[in-house]
Amino acid sequence: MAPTKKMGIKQKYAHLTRGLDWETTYEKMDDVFPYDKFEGIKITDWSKWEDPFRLTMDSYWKFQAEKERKLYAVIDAFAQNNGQTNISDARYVNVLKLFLTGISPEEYQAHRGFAFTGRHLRGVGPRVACQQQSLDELRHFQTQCHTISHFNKFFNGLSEFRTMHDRVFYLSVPKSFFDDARTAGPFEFMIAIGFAFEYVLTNLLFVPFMSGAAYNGDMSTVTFGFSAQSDESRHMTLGIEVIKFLLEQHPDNLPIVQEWVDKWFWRGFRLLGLVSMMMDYMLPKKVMSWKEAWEIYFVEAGGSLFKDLERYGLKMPKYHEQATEACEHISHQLYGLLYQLSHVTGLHAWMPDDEHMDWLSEKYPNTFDKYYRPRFELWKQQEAEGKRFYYNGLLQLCHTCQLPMTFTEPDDPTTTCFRESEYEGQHYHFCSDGCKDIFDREPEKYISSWLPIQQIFQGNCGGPTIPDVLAYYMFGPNDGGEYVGSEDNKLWESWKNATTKEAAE
Amino acid sequence: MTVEIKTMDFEPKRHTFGHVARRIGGDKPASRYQEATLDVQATENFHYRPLWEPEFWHYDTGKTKVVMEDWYKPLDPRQYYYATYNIARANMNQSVERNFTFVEDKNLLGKLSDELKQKLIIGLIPARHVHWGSNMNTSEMCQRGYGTAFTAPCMFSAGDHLGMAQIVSRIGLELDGQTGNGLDKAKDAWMNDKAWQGIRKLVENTLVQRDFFELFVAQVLGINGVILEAIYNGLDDAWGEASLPISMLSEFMNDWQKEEARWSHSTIKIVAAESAENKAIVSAWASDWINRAEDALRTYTAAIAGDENIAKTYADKERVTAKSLGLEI
Amino acid sequence: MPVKAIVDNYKDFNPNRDLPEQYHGNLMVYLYWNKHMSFVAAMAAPLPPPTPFGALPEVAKSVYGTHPDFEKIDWSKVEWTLDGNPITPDFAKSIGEQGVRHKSLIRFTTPGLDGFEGKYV
Amino acid sequence: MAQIASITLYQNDEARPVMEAILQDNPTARVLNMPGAVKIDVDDELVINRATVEEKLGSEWDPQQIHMVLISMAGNLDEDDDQIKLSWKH
Repeated sequence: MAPTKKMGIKQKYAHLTRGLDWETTYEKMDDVFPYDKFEGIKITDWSKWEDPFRLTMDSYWKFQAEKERKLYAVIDAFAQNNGQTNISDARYVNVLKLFLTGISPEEYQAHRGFAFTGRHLRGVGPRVACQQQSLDELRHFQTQCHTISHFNKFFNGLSEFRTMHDRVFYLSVPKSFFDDARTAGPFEFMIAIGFAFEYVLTNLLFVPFMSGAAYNGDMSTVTFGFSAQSDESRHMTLGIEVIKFLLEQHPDNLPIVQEWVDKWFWRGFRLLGLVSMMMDYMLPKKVMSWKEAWEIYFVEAGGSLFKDLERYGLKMPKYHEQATEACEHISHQLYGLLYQLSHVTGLHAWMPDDEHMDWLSEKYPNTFDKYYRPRFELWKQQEAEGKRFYYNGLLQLCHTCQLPMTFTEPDDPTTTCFRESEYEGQHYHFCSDGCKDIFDREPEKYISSWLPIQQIFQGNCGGPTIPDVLAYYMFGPNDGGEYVGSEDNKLWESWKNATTKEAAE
Repeated sequence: MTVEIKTMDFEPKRHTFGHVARRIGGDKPASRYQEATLDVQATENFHYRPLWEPEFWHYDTGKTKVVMEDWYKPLDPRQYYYATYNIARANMNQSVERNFTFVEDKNLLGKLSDELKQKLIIGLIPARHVHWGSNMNTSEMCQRGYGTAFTAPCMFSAGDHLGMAQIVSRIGLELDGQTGNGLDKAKDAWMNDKAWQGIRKLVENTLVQRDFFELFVAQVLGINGVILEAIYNGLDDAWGEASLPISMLSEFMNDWQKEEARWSHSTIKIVAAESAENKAIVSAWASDWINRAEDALRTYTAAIAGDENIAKTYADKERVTAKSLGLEI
Repeated sequence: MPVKAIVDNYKDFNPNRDLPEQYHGNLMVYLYWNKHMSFVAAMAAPLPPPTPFGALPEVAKSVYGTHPDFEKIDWSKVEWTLDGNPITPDFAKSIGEQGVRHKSLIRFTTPGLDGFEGKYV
Repeated sequence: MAQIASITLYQNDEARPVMEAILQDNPTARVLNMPGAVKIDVDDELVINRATVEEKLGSEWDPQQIHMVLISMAGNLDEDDDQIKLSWKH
């Protein structure tokens, strides 16, 4: 037989994946796939699944190997050239601290979660995509760990990131988010991480943040970031395919999916609040404000997406208007939180200088001067008097998102938002309508939240005193607190002085 | 100018992360494998019980009967992390491509008799489903297992089995003139042909196995060690003049088998050596799954090669391997 | 709406980790100073039920004492709410006797003191 | 308001032919430059043609090579041997 014509990519991919699975007969299909029915999602025909990217394993290995060769070449060069001395300022390293302690362990959680859906969804198409995503997520954890490893050799606050992630109070925000997704059924996990997080929200995490890394001279981080983002593009197409597939399969799926979209949008929005303060306050050289990023990536891109999904009856996530309105506030509120709690974190904080404050006024003309500059001025004054402001106690957490109850009423930035529910005779407190709704929908699940402040009072965090708790968190003596005068600050000054002397000669 | 640069202090404060240092015996430079693997999975303070399996936390050592004081004892001798894994596979795949090009250029499969082509389609191509079942098992071990040292290589293995399922599928397409008809026929054989039913039953039995380490033993010593070994190495006579191109096109599988065994065998050895109880449990699993694999293989080799003794040969070989890992068989 | 889990008795596996009996006899009480937005959140304090209400200003001082307004507070003029309802507390009586329970939120307003430069800071 | 189909690419030499091809084949494209990245927006639909990229590149280009320069995208994806399409049209 003569060699036949090369097959097109769609056809080739179909042959190499579809049909690999089979209807089992020696064991019941429901025993082989025990988890994909209890959520109430109805799938009538898995073959209707449209494969988003059609990567066979050979192409996957080829492209990913090439990306990795490039990435590790940059990481090696960065270390050899002591690239850490070329960043804009050592304050920037706090961005990496927040990232490594708060985000990288969640990449790992996503890896295990997609292994779960990659095994337990009944259709072969989504399973293959999930498995590749599982591998990608492991990649992201590992490349982040390897990149930031070099910074760990010189700067504090990175060394115990893994233990910190399991124990530290503010890190229960990302941890509880991913624990929530991991413990949800396979379809909810796909909507939570595949759709809400990957499609709707991660651009906000990676693109402006990584551009920020580039702008601040951190070439190794920008390389892992953008390299990871190229995998994210595959993940995004998986996320959008999942939601379209579920909505097309059966009309009964719509209300279930809508509830998940509402829930995970709000949880994601709260989690990404940490990114907002990173962008507006922690990057010494700024690329764009959180508000601008939200406009581009949620209002504009998310708007297009949800307009597209309207044809299935899916609505914009509940409280999206509140989220957009809150963009005027959350970065300032959360940076204020970090500033006054930095002594009990693994991060440094500092007061923005005048130039930075003017940038904030310009980016947030409606709110910054009116509400937030005055409190920074008080703190600056206290700092000048030698009484740097710290919050000297434990505080109230939202039972759902686990952030301190710091957010304000949607129409009144001078009033803290308190919401409450009663369940089986007990009070539960929430920072927002969104978080209250999430609890009220599944109180049986959220009553077991490992809330860090509650756990301290119950005696489960190393002991009753603050030093006991900080030891349990494995914080070193120089990990947190005010940046000015810190070890990181002194090291940076010593490098800069050496460079300056060198230039002067 | 170069004089002053020496005054910059580049002496590292520490050489690796704290959790890695505690494992490698102090603060010293750690390998990328170590930093990518050791203590990576969360271990405590989980928030909610899984809605889909509330009797366990999502990371829970209770999902197997064997007990390890530390699930970071079974390390990967290949020291694979994502980058080294993918680069290794991309390299292996280059020879796959060369081999396919060679076989296509020389029309080595195209010129076979229709009878032999049909024989291969029925006798070999259904192996793609064995790999797919194995892919499901290794994904399951990754999701259900405990500790990154164990679970990360399981996911690599899942990628490998998918890759191998696709290589077998490509062989099928070479045989059916790139129409896909051969793949359909092969699937029909997998579902209905007597030759494959023992193997299919074995694979389906593993798909409902809940104990992640028993599943590991069943996969490694049963499916990989007996079934796949025999399919790729034990049927040369049956394939006749196709045996050379088939061994070329399944070179990846043979290379993979040797390489993967360095890790999977070492893992079984270490877990069994942990305690007398573990040894007894793992030995019993190994005996059981090798026996079941032998039974399953017998019908297959009898039908395809007209020789049911091939099954015993491969099962016995695996029993020797199991003993060499410290198991009592 | 109840949680959708694979088993009916999900709750048997997922215990409440925030019940009063887990606090060694203390109530976890939240204390919040209205209009002083520079404090990130209400403070949380473990207090035995017999704690006199009159001890709360001292408890509050541990966190809020760093604010320039704090020393100016006339505690006799402070307005209180407990779990959203206005109360007139008896400083001599215990918090337990006056309806404070586990995770009660006590808010206080200090008329005339609206934060640094009157800007709710 | 039009729905925006969008792609974000590396700001580097490997991505340049792809970017040029997009700008040529999507005359209404708008470009947003960021440090290290470039975002290209088109109303409703964005198309990348293999033939145009090959012309810019001067050699063969497999649409799957987009993975080497891709950072992000928005729109429903359709990919075959000759074209990548990001679209909100149905």
